[in-house]
Amino acid sequence: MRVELRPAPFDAVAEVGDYRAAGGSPGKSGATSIFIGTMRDFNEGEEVGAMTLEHYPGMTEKHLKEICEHAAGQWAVHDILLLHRTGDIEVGEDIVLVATWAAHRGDAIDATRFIIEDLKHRAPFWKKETVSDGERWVDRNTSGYSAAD
Amino acid sequence: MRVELRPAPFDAVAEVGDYRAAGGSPGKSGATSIFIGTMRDFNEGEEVGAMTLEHYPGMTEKHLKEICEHAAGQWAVHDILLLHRTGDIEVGEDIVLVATWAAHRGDAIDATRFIIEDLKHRAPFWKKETVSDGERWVDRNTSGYSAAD
Amino acid sequence: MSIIKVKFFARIREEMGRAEDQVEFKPGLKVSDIWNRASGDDEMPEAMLVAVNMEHVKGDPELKEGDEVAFFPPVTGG
Amino acid sequence: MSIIKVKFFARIREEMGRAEDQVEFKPGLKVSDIWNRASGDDEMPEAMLVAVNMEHVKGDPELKEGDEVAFFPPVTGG
Repeated sequence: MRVELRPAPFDAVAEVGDYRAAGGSPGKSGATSIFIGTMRDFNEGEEVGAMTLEHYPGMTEKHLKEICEHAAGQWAVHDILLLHRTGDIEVGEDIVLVATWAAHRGDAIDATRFIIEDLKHRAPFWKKETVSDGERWVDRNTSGYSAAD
Repeated sequence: MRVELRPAPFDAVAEVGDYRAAGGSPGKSGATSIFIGTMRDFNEGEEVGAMTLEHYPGMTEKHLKEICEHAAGQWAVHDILLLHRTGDIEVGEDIVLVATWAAHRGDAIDATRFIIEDLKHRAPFWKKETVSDGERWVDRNTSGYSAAD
Repeated sequence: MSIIKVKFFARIREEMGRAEDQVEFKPGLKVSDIWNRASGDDEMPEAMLVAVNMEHVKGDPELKEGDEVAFFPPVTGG
Repeated sequence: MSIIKVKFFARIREEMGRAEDQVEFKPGLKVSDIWNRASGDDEMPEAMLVAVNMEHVKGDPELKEGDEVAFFPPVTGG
């Protein structure tokens, strides 16, 4: 299991590639479920140019590890990779990567979904967006569906 | 949207990387949901050495395209990449890749899950496994959870 | 001569000992007639699936000139 | 002298005009005392979250020597 905060840009897909290339038993995990969150140019009806993601050093890492351990206790997953950006983020840059490996697809998909939902609602991160007339703190997350826009 | 059968081994993670590098609008899709199915060394209580995946040329491609179009009609996804191996598959090789891009995580995750479930239950593929005492046709898919083993 | 192309897949292909048949078309020809001629069996196995022109069919539809009929076991894809 | 480390994040950090305070520990000191001293406000904002030693807390617990207290708005992570 690897859980890391990343203050600089990272390529989420390449990170999964490196992680699985370094992994030990390719025949064990039949299912890999991956979620990647990427910086959009649009949020809550306004164009967004950039974003700063503030965190609580120490508590944020602790919370992310606890999310992953909880998921590993609840579903039969073999491994979890969780990377999360911090700091100033440009449009198109990856913000979060969740990847889980399991024998079966249901366990992997459910675990990944659990982690990303918990992370959206409970992990100590605060978003400040740069919009046309300055900056604004994001007060709440969307439901995760397009109807929420 | 890209839907392809692959008679030769492919690296699912690298394919996602190439596909998104070639993509047009990185700021549009905030959410990427990916599922990768990989050849396991164990199924229904027995060690498996290799597998042959038979398909119905023409009908299989048609079915996969219909699955993706159905998903695109049901959820607000921007793009879908679906690759599926055929032929002789070794342990550790990727069998299937489903990747969906959307503005919001719920749409991407639901669409990916829908596609992989439909594909498991309805797409014209037939698995023949090589086990210790010869070969066997797989008669049914698992539920997708470890309890099904 | 107008023909119906018949295909077999997976376990059924192995049991038939071949992947394909060509059957002469006659008006009124049904899926069950094709199966009987190919297999010598009166009834189609319950678990077997049938596609006509690459679309799943239920029951025992009549065929048209140039149709392609496929017989295969339940799918185990992905 | 034993101290309590106080941290502010995001909108609350900006409103306070600083990221950190150091407060002298006294037996019986509560989270609300820390907030009052830091902000001059009698009440804690309803939407504000509080963590003691990096664990979320509810209500108004008493503090121990060496505790770290953090005040921040609802999270908007991921």
